[in-house]
Amino acid sequence: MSHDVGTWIAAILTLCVFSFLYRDNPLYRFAEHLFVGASAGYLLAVQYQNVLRPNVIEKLQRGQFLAIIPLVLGILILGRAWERTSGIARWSLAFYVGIYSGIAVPSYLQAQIFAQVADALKPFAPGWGAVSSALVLLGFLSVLAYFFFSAPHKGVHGIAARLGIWFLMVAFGASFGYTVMARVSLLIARMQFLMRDWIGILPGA
Amino acid sequence: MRFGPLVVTFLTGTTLIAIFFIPHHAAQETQSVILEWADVVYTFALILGSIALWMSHQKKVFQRAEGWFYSAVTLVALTGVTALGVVQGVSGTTLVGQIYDSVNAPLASTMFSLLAFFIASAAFRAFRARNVEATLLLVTAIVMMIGRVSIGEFVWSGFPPLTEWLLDVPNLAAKRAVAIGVGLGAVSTALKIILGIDRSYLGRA
Amino acid sequence: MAAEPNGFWRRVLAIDRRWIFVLIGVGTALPLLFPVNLPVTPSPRVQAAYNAIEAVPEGSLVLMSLDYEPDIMAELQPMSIAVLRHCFRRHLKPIILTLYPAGPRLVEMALAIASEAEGKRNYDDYVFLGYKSGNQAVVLGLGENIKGLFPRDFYGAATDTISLMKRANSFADFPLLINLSGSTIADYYIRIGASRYHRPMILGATAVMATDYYPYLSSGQILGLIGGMKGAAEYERLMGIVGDGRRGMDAQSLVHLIVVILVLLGNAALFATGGLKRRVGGGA
Amino acid sequence: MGETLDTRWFDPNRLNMLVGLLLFITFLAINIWRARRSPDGLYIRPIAGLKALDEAIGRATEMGRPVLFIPGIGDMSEVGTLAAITISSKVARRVAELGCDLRIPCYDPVVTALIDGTTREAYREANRADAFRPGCVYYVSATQFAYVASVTGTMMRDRPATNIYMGAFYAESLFLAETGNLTGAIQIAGCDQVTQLPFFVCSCDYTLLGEELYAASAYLGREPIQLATIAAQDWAKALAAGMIVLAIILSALGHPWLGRLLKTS
Repeated sequence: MSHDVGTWIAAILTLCVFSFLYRDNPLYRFAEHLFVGASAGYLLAVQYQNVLRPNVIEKLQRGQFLAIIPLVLGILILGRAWERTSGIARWSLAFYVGIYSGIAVPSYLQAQIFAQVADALKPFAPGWGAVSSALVLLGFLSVLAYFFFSAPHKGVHGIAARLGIWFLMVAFGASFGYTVMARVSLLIARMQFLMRDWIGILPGA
Repeated sequence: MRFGPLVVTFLTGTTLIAIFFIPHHAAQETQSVILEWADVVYTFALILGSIALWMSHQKKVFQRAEGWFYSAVTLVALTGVTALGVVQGVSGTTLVGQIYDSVNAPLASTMFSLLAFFIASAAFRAFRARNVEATLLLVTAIVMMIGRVSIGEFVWSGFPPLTEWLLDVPNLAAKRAVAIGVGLGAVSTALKIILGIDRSYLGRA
Repeated sequence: MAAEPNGFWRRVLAIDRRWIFVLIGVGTALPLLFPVNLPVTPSPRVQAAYNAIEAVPEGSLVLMSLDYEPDIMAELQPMSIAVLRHCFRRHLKPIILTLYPAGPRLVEMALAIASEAEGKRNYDDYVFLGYKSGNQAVVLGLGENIKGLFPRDFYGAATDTISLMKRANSFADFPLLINLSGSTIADYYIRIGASRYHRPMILGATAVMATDYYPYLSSGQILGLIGGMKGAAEYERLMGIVGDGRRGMDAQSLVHLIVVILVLLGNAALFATGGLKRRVGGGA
Repeated sequence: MGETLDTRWFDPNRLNMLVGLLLFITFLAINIWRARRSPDGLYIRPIAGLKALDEAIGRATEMGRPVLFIPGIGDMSEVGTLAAITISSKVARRVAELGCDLRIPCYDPVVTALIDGTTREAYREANRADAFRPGCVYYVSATQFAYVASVTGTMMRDRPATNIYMGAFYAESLFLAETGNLTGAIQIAGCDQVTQLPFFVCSCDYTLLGEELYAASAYLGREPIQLATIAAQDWAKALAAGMIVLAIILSALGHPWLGRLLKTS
């Protein structure tokens, strides 16, 4: 058995969460509420230390008064706390939404559209690889057909869309099967923590 | 009243799109300043949200509502961690760091590991060969699950290459088509907001 | 059975999911307690990562960025330990950093295990710079001035007084970058370290992420790729050591087998009870 | 090691993307013009999950149990979140009309503030401003699994009749959807993360796949201009598919120039 207080707390909380598998119960509820409070608090503290202090407080102390702009925008957001002032928060939200929409346009264009199209243009591999390349192209076009909204799924388009669904299902199966591995690894690690670090019946570190 | 915020969104949005195409250092510096401001706005939104969280739990405690004890747990954790983190900092050696290690971290990783159980029950329930689509999903998932662990190699040496093929061919085809569709959808959604076609985020559908 | 046709199979179909949970729990715990050590065959991608470290001249600096937090340490921590041990065995000098605030504790744990196993000492054989916030900005900074970015190491020593750091100024001074990452930070190292500064790089990622990085392998931007706990197990196998990666592999195999058997059983039950004949709409 | 400052006002390597963007804006303009000219002229195929959305809200009303809307754990940099906000306001409007209880737990604090505003507005538009319950849109925690813990707790204790997942989802997708499935709720999901779609497909009654999520946000509005954007996307898709096929044929014939045009930096 471990002699470390931190390990004991961690182990007990681990068991509290596992108890949810049986059913919802006071132990899980306790862990849940503790987690919400501790994580929300941690985030607040991290944002204070990493954003508010260096980017606003210290800048204002150094006389960099440009930092007043984000401060005002931030304070406007707090208007949402009361019904009467909630309208003023719109200004900062509009600013924020504008920024991220503006970033989204070129970044999706680059990473999702151009990069993928460019990748799709690779010439067919020789030999048997060509069959695979052709299948990739066929799958790509048929899935695209499924996502073509301007025409009903009838005739050739209907057949292509159906084939597209099949490709999607194979992709989903692959993702699912692949993810099992990652999730089981996480469970193994929790078991190792309980049986080795806490109880101490497993060897090695 | 809504015209102003729409202009703000339009201006910030178009500015950030433009910056993407302008490698000039002044443009890049402007972008980092704007992003820093956005971070401050986010922090204030976090403060707003955390105050609301605090108020709702405080109300439950004062009214002795059902489950008020749990709300008290959230309140104590939230207040304690925030105060400690703001005063002492949040790095590994501080008290908040230790709380993170023995409370937040094990709770997060145990919650995460519960997915191993859920993925099994979801597979059992949903993987039924009722039609072509479901059969494709289930067969691919089984091949992936068997093929990527030692036991798969043990049964048939062709399993690992088969899983690679599934990932490289049908999976790639479907993912690529979805990515392009999502990319275009994302670009047009963001453009709709910047151009003021979609104003629902300002509270008008 | 005759009195109640399909009674068994109906019960299988209606099984309480908690029995499945029990199976998974036992299936994970038993192999940990009673390992049979199923063989692990290294994949070409992991072998390539191993070879990349083998190819670095003895005594060279390598830059290691270990970017993950406790929630996914299961997949990446065994990898960090194995790769660190490999570097130590080859007498390379890792300069280590992390871009996650909760990362340093994990790095310290990995270093403690690896340095003890290979008999290495802080400052003589490695330097731990600690955590720096700023993600992409930090990776950009590593190409310019590392000591400016990290004026002090994790333990508070001024970096310009550490002898190993004398040679470490920017990406250019490292014949190999190692990034073990659970997030898009991997992209920054590939885009900036591997592509812009043309540094040889190996990547470790979670199993789910790994497939997304295959293209970089074929384009040569990364030399090797270690994916998830399985990848760590393969690496341990190459090193001839037993760590948490290999210890987990029996459980991994057994749980996968259990899930597959459950799915087959569910379908057999559906078939036996005639459920397959009912036409039910597709999942999508 | 001072790198010289970049003083160029345009990155020529990104010319192709600028052209692509302008082309797409042109597609948008043409289709908006088409939609204005004859509002019924644009055909957009129905999306199965959307009809179900209405029925699911209706069922919650009949059962007298709440509707739970989960806008994902994306922040504003993810477009799935923008779609989630639009859809949430339509759902809120419908909920207000039918008079059932709505709960929207949020992950991102900015998203919380935005959805709070749109939900109030939706109730006002349905002439049910009095029925809006402050606090029904609430911030939980911007920590992935703390958010999950709280939302699953809500599912187990308040037993919502309908769970709607719309937005950007990651590992939590399966956790939420399985818990919802356990409580017997009707579940409708929409998400633009390909890797998470299989879990929603397995555990939900209806799933909007990928960009169907964005299409849904346009479709729910039923405004011709919104639908026009879907048509514009289709044009762009057709163009992309055509170019890929053409480029592959050309490069097989020894002319790889089309592929080079699309390279970006």
